[in-house]
Amino acid sequence: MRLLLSRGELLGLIGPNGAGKTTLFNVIAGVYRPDEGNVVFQGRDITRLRPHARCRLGLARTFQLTKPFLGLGVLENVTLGAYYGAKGGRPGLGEARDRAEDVLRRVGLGGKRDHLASTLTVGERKRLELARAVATQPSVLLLDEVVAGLSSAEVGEMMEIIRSIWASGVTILMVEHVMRAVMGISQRIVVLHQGQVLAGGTPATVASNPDVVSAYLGSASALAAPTAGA
Amino acid sequence: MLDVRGLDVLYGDVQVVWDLSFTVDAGEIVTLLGANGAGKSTTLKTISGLLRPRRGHILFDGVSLETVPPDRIVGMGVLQVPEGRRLWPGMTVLENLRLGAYPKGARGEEGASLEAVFSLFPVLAERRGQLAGTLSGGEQQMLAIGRALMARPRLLMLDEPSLGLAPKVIERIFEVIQDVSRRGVTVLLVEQNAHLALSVANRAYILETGHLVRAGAGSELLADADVRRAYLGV
Amino acid sequence: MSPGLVVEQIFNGLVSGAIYALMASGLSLIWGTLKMLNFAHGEFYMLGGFGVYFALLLGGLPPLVAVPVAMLGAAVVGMLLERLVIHPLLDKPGWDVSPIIATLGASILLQNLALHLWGERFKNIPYYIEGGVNLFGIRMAWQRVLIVAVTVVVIVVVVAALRRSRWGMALRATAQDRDAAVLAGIDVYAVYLWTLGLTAALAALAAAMLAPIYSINPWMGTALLLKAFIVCVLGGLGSLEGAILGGVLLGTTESLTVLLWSSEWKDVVAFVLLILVLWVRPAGLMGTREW
Amino acid sequence: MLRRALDGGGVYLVLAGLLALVPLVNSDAYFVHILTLSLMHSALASSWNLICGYTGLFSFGHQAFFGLGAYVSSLMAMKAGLSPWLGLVVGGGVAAAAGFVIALPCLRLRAPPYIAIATLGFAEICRFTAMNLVGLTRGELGLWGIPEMTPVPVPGVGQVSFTGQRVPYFYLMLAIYVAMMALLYWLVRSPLGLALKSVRDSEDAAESLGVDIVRTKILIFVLSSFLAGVVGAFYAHYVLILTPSSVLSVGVMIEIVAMTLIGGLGTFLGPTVGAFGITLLLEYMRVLGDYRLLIYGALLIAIILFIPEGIAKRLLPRRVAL
Repeated sequence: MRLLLSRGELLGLIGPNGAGKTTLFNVIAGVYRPDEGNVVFQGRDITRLRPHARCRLGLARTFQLTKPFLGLGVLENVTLGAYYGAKGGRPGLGEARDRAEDVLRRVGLGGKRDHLASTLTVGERKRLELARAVATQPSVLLLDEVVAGLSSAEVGEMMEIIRSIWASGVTILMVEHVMRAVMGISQRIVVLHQGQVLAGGTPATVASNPDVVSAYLGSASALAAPTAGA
Repeated sequence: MLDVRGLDVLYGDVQVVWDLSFTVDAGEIVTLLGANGAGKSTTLKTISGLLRPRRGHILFDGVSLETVPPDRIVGMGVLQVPEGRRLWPGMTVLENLRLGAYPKGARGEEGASLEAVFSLFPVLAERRGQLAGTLSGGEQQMLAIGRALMARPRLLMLDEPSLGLAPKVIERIFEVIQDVSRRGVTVLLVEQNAHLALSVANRAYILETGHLVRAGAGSELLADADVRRAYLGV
Repeated sequence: MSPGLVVEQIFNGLVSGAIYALMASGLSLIWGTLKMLNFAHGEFYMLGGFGVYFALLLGGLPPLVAVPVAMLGAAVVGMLLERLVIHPLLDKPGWDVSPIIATLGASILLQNLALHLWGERFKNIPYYIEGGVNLFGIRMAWQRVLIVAVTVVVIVVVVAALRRSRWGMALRATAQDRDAAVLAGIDVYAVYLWTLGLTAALAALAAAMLAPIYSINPWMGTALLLKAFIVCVLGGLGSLEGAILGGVLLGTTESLTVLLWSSEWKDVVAFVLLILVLWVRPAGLMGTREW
Repeated sequence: MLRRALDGGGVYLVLAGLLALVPLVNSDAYFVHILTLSLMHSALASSWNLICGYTGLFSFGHQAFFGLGAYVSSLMAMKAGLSPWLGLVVGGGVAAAAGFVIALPCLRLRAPPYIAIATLGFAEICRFTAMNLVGLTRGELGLWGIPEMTPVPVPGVGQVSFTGQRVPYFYLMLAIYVAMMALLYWLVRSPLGLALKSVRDSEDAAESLGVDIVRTKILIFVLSSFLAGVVGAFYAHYVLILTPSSVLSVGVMIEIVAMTLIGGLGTFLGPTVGAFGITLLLEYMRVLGDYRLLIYGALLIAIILFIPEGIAKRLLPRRVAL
């Protein structure tokens, strides 16, 4: 499989359950090593780099099930990212904290900076997760189901935040189940099915692609079609 | 038979089901549809007692299930075939099936149930001594269904039975589901493959990010724009 | 060094290996089902020793009755431990660590309770069978032969019960996939309870068999518990076959160390082995959960 | 003003100052001895709290580093004539090196029970080695004849001798304790402190945000071991006799765990609260003294069942407790 993410893009990666999205995501983020093939980032082969090194190169990620540092304050959570994950050299602690406060305001958590992360609601945790990743000043941001479990209103807010991060020049790859969100925001969509790229293109072309429709809805023809793998 | 009212469920600390109500009558095949992440599996887990609702009621034959221990819920005849089969990979096919008859009410009829399951899935009889972990995906799904049938279910809940299977196998699984239904078992089916599910279901409910958005008879939903929206967001 | 001496030492290694296997299989069963380390397991062993002592000498029971009585007593304590100390911690955050601390507390408590109740004087019981056999110039005490024989029989019975009985299958099912077990109508909390009872009885049996050779005292479980941990890690935590294999392996390694080097350093060799295995192959020799 | 001083760690200085005054009020040798022991336990438990409470690595072999510090410093003083003052540092240094060695296999282990077994195994190796090297350590007979701390000039007081004295040892222990707590205070508030807590709360997330968890874990094993080694060296030159079971046995670890847990794992003052509480309780209630291990056992169960967060978090305001 080959997936190319260009600078400045906002790419949505979708596919039915078991399509291999999460596996692909983890390979890019450095959690798994691929059996074959390479991950190339800005012309550099990073296949063998550990996650922290990828982060320092400018490749940040969020987790589907949020993993906040529960024993730390909200500001501390984000400061950690701003301090340790910063692309290029390590900033001073003061500078990192300023950057963290700035990012917290951008995701609408400014008022919660002194709260313990364990006291946050789900929606707030999702935004904290995002803020931590953004604070590392990534050139590429990997978002793993960032709106899963949010109410409709929260989904809308989150989409606005992501749009503004993208507008500030960050390339974004998002894996997403909530179609309304991913279709509404992505520039380009790639559909995975059974470990392979099934289709790609703008949200509108993908949604009207008959292969995609049958992969999602299933159909009488899909029953007869000789699909790969079982 | 099954009456779910105003269910709110949190998974970890993520709310995935919001104010969900639906019913399943005796003898029906009812399906819950929706893209992944819509809250279907969570709903099944809550009915089985693996998760507890934050709010709302689950009534089975008028008995409230929210505080009944999960093994007793199974004893009442509410069986779930979980997503991803969840077999015991280090046990043989026969052992998996025999343990299916673990509920007290089903123990006495273990022999008869076994025969019934083997007649439904002859391949399982052939592979009875093989470890479950070494079966193909389709055989594993058959074993998972067979295991649930060993418990003499009254309500059979299937979570994504078609997941990752070849079309031929899927076809076979859905024939079995209809067969089981004809033998008097009520079926609650969770599926991503909407065409398939709607083709066998009497009624369907459509979930979108944990909310109920549509309910109706199977066939009429197939052509519905809401269904497409729930899955594809357009 | 005569070949007879080597064989004799290997046989002695098998004797301690059998005891290690009994202890370690209990720890492994608990790890398999509950995913916890039981630091009070050595105290089941200690209670088994005192149980058989009292049943034998004070109760005047014959060994054939005294040993099962001791096992039963330990099983009751094990089940009480599960209900009172472990059960309240289940399904709560911190399960990685909380049962370690709780069972460690129970271990100290039981050990010192025994000390206060029964004193620190070492107690001895007579061999169940006196004498020995001389095979091709190799001396083997009947008591040691008995240990190996009983252990082999008991382990075969336990493995058969786990394989064939409904209860045993429920236990394996719980270990392999707890949620699936629940969905099949298995009361996993009952499984946990019986697992503690069974493993306590196995530990008590180990003590009852070994008591005529070593003496009985409140601390007798501590050193053996650590050995049993080594055995579990060698064999792979959660693997019953691994526990048996690991037990024999450790027992013979220790004997050979005694033979080739010195008895003082056999424990050091054992713990070095532990760390090397953890370093090179953390899953152990048979690090699967299939048993 | 006051609030600011409290936030800035002033409260700890005030507490330390009050402790420093205690021997002036009551210089009873036994009483001072108990205070010294309490401080020593506080320091030891705090060093374990760094690795377990702050970094989340469930080390169960801390006694190894305590014992190593004690034996190394004693033997260096006895066999090589090394000054006990240097022994404090050398003992700590050897313990730190041992911490580095045991950190390596632990890096691959993520499950706390595995880390517990690995570290416990290492501690047992140390114990058996000390028992077996009879020519060097006299084994369980006990290493005696350990030199006391040598006299040291103190400005304003003159030459201070430690021979047969309790009070100077108390002040030395207090100085070690204060220095160590100052280091910890600074550490847990520094970026490294953030990194430690992030490893504790989620290794995956920490790694994804640029924290090198391998380096962090090794560093904290080394530092925590060093501190335990220093405390061990002090202990050796204070009680003047060592046996493997008094400094290298699981019993030492159990005391550390009980004290830290009752005070509050991962809280700054928790280990101190627990150490003083338990030490004073057991020494002053003689009746209880006979049952001390029984009490440890019951305490561990009671804490884990009823107050898993420890008492420091309940009794002290959050800012002080953390």
